[in-house]
Amino acid sequence: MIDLQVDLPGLSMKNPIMPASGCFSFGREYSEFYDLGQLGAVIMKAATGEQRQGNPTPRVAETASGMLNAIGLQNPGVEKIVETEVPFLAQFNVPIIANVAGSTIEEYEKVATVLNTSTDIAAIELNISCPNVKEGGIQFGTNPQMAKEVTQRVKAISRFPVYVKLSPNVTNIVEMAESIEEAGADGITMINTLTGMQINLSTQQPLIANKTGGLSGPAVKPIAIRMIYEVRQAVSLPIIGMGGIATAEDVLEFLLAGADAVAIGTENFHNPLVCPEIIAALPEVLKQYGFSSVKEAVGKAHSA
Amino acid sequence: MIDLQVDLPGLSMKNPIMPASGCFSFGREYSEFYDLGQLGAVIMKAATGEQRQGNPTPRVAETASGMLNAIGLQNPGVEKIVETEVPFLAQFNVPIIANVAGSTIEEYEKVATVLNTSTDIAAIELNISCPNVKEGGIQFGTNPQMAKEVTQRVKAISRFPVYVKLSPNVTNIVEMAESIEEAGADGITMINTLTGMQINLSTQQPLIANKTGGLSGPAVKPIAIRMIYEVRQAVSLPIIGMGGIATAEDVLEFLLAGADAVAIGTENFHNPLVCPEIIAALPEVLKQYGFSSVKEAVGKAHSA
Amino acid sequence: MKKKVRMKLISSKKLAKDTIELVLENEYISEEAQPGQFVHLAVPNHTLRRPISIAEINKAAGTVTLLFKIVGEGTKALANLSVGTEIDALGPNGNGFPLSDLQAGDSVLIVGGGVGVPPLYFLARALHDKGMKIRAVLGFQEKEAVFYETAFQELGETQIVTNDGSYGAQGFVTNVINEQNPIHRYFACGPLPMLAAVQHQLKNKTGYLSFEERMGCGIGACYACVIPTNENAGYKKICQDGPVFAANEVVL
Amino acid sequence: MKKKVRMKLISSKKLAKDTIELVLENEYISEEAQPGQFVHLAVPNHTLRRPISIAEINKAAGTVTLLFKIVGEGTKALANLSVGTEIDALGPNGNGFPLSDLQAGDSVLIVGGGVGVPPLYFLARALHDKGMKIRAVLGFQEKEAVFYETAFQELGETQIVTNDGSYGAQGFVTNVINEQNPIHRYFACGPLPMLAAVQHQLKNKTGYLSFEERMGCGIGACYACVIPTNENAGYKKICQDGPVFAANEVVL
Ligand SMILES: Cc1cc2nc3c(=O)[nH]c(=O)nc-3n(C[C@H](O)[C@H](O)[C@H](O)COP(=O)(O)OP(=O)(O)OC[C@H]3O[C@@H](n4cnc5c(N)ncnc54)[C@H](O)[C@@H]3O)c2cc1C
Ligand SMILES: Cc1cc2nc3c(=O)[nH]c(=O)nc-3n(C[C@H](O)[C@H](O)[C@H](O)COP(=O)(O)OP(=O)(O)OC[C@H]3O[C@@H](n4cnc5c(N)ncnc54)[C@H](O)[C@@H]3O)c2cc1C
Ligand SMILES: Cc1cc2nc3c(=O)[nH]c(=O)nc-3n(C[C@H](O)[C@H](O)[C@H](O)COP(=O)(O)O)c2cc1C
Ligand SMILES: Cc1cc2nc3c(=O)[nH]c(=O)nc-3n(C[C@H](O)[C@H](O)[C@H](O)COP(=O)(O)O)c2cc1C
Ligand code: FES
Ligand code: FES
Repeated sequence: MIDLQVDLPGLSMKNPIMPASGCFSFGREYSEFYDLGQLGAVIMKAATGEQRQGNPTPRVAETASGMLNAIGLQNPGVEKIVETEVPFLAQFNVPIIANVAGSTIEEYEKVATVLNTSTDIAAIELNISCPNVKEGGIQFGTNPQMAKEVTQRVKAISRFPVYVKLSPNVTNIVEMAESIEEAGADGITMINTLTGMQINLSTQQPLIANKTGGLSGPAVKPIAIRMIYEVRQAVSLPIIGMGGIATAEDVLEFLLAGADAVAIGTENFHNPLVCPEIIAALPEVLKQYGFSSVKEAVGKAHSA
Repeated sequence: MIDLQVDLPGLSMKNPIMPASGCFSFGREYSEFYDLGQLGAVIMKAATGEQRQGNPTPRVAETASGMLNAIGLQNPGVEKIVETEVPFLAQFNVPIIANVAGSTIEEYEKVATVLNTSTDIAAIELNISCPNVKEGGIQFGTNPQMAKEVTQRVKAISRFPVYVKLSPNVTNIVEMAESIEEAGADGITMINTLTGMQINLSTQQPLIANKTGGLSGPAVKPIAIRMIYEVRQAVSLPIIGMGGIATAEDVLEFLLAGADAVAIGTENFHNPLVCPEIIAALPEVLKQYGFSSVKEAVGKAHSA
Repeated sequence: MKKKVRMKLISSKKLAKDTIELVLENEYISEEAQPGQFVHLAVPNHTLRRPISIAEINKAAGTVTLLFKIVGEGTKALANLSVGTEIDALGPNGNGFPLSDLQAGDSVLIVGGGVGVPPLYFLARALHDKGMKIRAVLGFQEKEAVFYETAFQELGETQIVTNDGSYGAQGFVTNVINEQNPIHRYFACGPLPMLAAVQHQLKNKTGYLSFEERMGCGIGACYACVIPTNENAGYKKICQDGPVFAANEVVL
Repeated sequence: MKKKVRMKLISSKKLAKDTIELVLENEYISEEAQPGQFVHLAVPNHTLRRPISIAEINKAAGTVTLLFKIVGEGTKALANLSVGTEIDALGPNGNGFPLSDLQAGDSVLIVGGGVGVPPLYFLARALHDKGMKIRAVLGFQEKEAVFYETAFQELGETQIVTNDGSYGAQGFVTNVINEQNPIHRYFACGPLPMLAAVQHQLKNKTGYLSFEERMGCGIGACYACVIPTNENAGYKKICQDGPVFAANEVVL
């Protein structure tokens, strides 16, 4: 028997597999493909203080082994999410992680405050890859001071463990992780998307209406693995790893690099059954490489 | 007739296509596949002050639509390069760009000084993605101050136009480009590789002996396009673009984003004939999208 | 439960310039499909699936017909598949054209442009089976691009328009639509400018438009494929709430 | 000029556990190939080519035989190609085994391990044609992995060793090499630990070893595939200066 159980702050998970934020909406669509109760956890789409319409279309483009997206945080607002989406997900009895976004620290605080009213949430994930409108649009997630402050402020009011989602668009990912740790975060999720662009040869303009979009999918996996490896060496917070996972072998690679659990994003679009398929395949893959549990594999690449 | 001519500081090129540094050695091997005289220019493999052995193996790994490399600047040293490699390349009558690397500013200066003795070099490309041993190994290319200083110091002594090669592993590529411009650089080449890692599931250790390696190939193209687009908006230096180019359509995408010319790296390994094939295909592709010259297409994505 | 299925390629043929018709075998999709729905096809070595409308079904044979134009790498790869290959598909996806409130004898106008025509053929067959009076106006760029003319003629009055006048009437579909004709309902699918023109021209009629947008998931989970509506909800999802919307609901 | 060629797949068969033999048609490579050289094969949708040694040639038929083990995605894709497919290849690459100074009647020891065996077969055929006395020691993991035994037997004395003793002698090739035997020259190809052991055991003999390393270009341009030598030059390139090196030249 291979032990898939993973216990992280607020998250008691029967396996380390969860869908990544924004790639799973609030679960309704995937619940028509499989029983969501099989998942280790779920991460919901970003919630903001009020309803947001998001960006104009086109919002996605295909790239070599990846895709660009600029959805723009379209969501019905945190209150509606707590009211109608969380209860839907709660029936599956898996830990629910709420992804929290905002344009100001105050908006993050508002979202966290409203989430506090829910009895069905297990943890929150701070999406700090958002532009801070009060600081000229610099992303919270690319400035260690700003990241620290938003983490501290949310941590101070949230009754749930706080995971902070790191942006890979930085010179020094370790510095970001250390700021987050100092701010009192309970865990790290990484990586969010890399900023990219595609130009439409016919229109001669950026294809995505927002001009830039976030790159995800297998193309970014080597960057995710490198960053997780570096962060694992520097901080002691648990890490939920993501970025290009498509197979159970990929999951093992993330565990070895230092992830305690993983999230799967883009691959859901290609294969809506990827999460349950990986959950089914993982025990055999762990066994093949000599592990009897997920825990055993975590961080193994550091022990040479 | 489609006009492919491109004129940049020190470089009068009959077309915008050149092989990227490190992917073409000093041209001998590719000269057995085609007449190098067809190329717009050539960029030589990095030259350092003394001979370097480079890293242990494995030095490369394959990734989704890309590869990782950590060659480690193996080269015979700048003197030997000037003595035996530059004369070999000179016979093809295309502008030669020398890629300059070092561990200290003094080493960059030494390489530039020795290159000054060559009569066959057209320009130099400063590879600032090297760790600065005097500054605790921080890469010159990830710190605007260090990048500026090394550029100024080399610019002060080189008798050739100086192109600086930007590292994409930074939070703010525009800030880097601006520092380089202030330092008096004649042009920018971008992007170098993104730092990545792959873990070998069998050994459970990083596959590349150096642990991390540089990611290149089609996987990184969206990041290269985004960065070139951003830099083009901020600085007025000419840009030689690279990162994932494999087809003449890709070349057009780089031109539209703001590159004046392009370099091709990884694809040479897949197809040693890629440079002449793209040179042959480019006129038709330009025509198809309504351009009668390379110059017309440059930066077109900015003029909406 | 929704399904991810494998569709076996039974035949592949070129119907017009760069225009390929595939017949695929899959009982489930053939059984479930409604006119206006699409399948979301995986293309080997591509991250994103390609949405293609269902152009026809044959329930007896358990087959589904798709018709598409080669416009990029994905459609090129689909065009090059050899018979016998299995294609990984999601579907049938989307809502389809609303038909239930139409009566036998009702007059229906069908307006198609280019590769917007295929889903309208499936629709026209269904309308015809229900005894409706069909008039089809089909626009193409040029003579070489025309397909399904006789197929539509068997179902009703059919008029072809080409932009360059190389076949049928010259111009745009809107040139030949007569808004004075009695129409109980119109259905249109084609390029956005055509849909906007039709929506404007027939603003006093009840009609439904089918839209395209770049998709991620194709099932409503990623919010890639939205379209602005004049309802409170704002954006709706083409893959899930559409691809068919009431003409007076969407903002073009 | 060097060439990028297309090799047409004539036959594909499984010779042993996970071990595939391909026969490919290409006159140029068949004509030019020397024992020890390799072809660098493009695999659709993979960035890097795969280096595979030439196991045999048939100049009359213009064919080249390759033998490889399925170890990952690339070799799996090569194993699944259907007859008639054209594979994009560079080659013949590398230096090959030096033979010119050997005389008819010389005793040659051939030591192969696993998928190191194929290039030695091409070599053994060439040595046999020149009238040399061949002794081959071939190591495999287990009985199911053994291939080319009878082919080698036709060329000289052949001894099979398996790690688990399921066939032939049990253990490693070094267990059965007798360094007292008269050997004018030895040639070895196989996993690095085997080559190191052979190099050590036969340090008083003249020998050549053929190496593997992860490659980029495969033609000497990228410096991916180096091996440390005890010469001034330091690292040499396996793809260009090798894959065959004098046993006393390399540092293992
Ligand atoms: C609901 C729906 C039904 C469709 N039905 C048909 C049909 O029956 N026949 C037909 O010929 N075409 C149809 N299309 C358009 C078809 O999906 C695109 O032509 C196809 O995806 C292009 O793929 P490609 O790889 O060849 O082009 P590329 O341009 O290389 O594709 C790159 C990316 O953009 C997407 N894309 C490009 N153009 C479109 C487009 N017009 N709509 C949506 N995504 C696009 C691709 O799916 C892919 O993700 C439909 C689109 C939608 C949304
Ligand atoms: C000169 C030379 C000759 C060779 N001849 C043969 C032969 O005749 N028969 C045979 O079975 N194998 C041979 N090999 C090994 C063969 O190249 C690898 O087994 C093959 O590249 C693995 O590819 P993959 O995609 O299946 O494995 P993966 O592990 O998925 O490959 C990932 C990457 O690593 C590289 N790689 C993995 N293992 C090796 C290796 N051992 N050597 C070099 N690159 C590797 C691949 O080329 C690819 O770039 C030779 C290698 C070299 C260098
Ligand atoms: C369409 C799309 C929407 C996304 N939306 C969000 C989001 O709302 N909040 C967030 O934190 N991350 C979002 N992400 C990022 C993913 O959660 C994930 O970090 C990233 O895509 C890398 O994983 P992958 O390669 O498996 O997709 C989104 C990604 C995609 C592709
Ligand atoms: C094997 C290899 C070696 C490289 N060596 C160098 C080098 O010596 N100096 C340098 O500036 N860039 C070097 N690069 C980076 C390339 O010049 C180029 O910037 C990068 O690979 C992106 O382009 P590509 O995707 O076309 O390969 C190297 C890249 C590869 C793949
Ligand atoms: S494509 Fe994902 S919501 Fe429509
Ligand atoms: S593989 Fe490039 S030098 Fe050998």
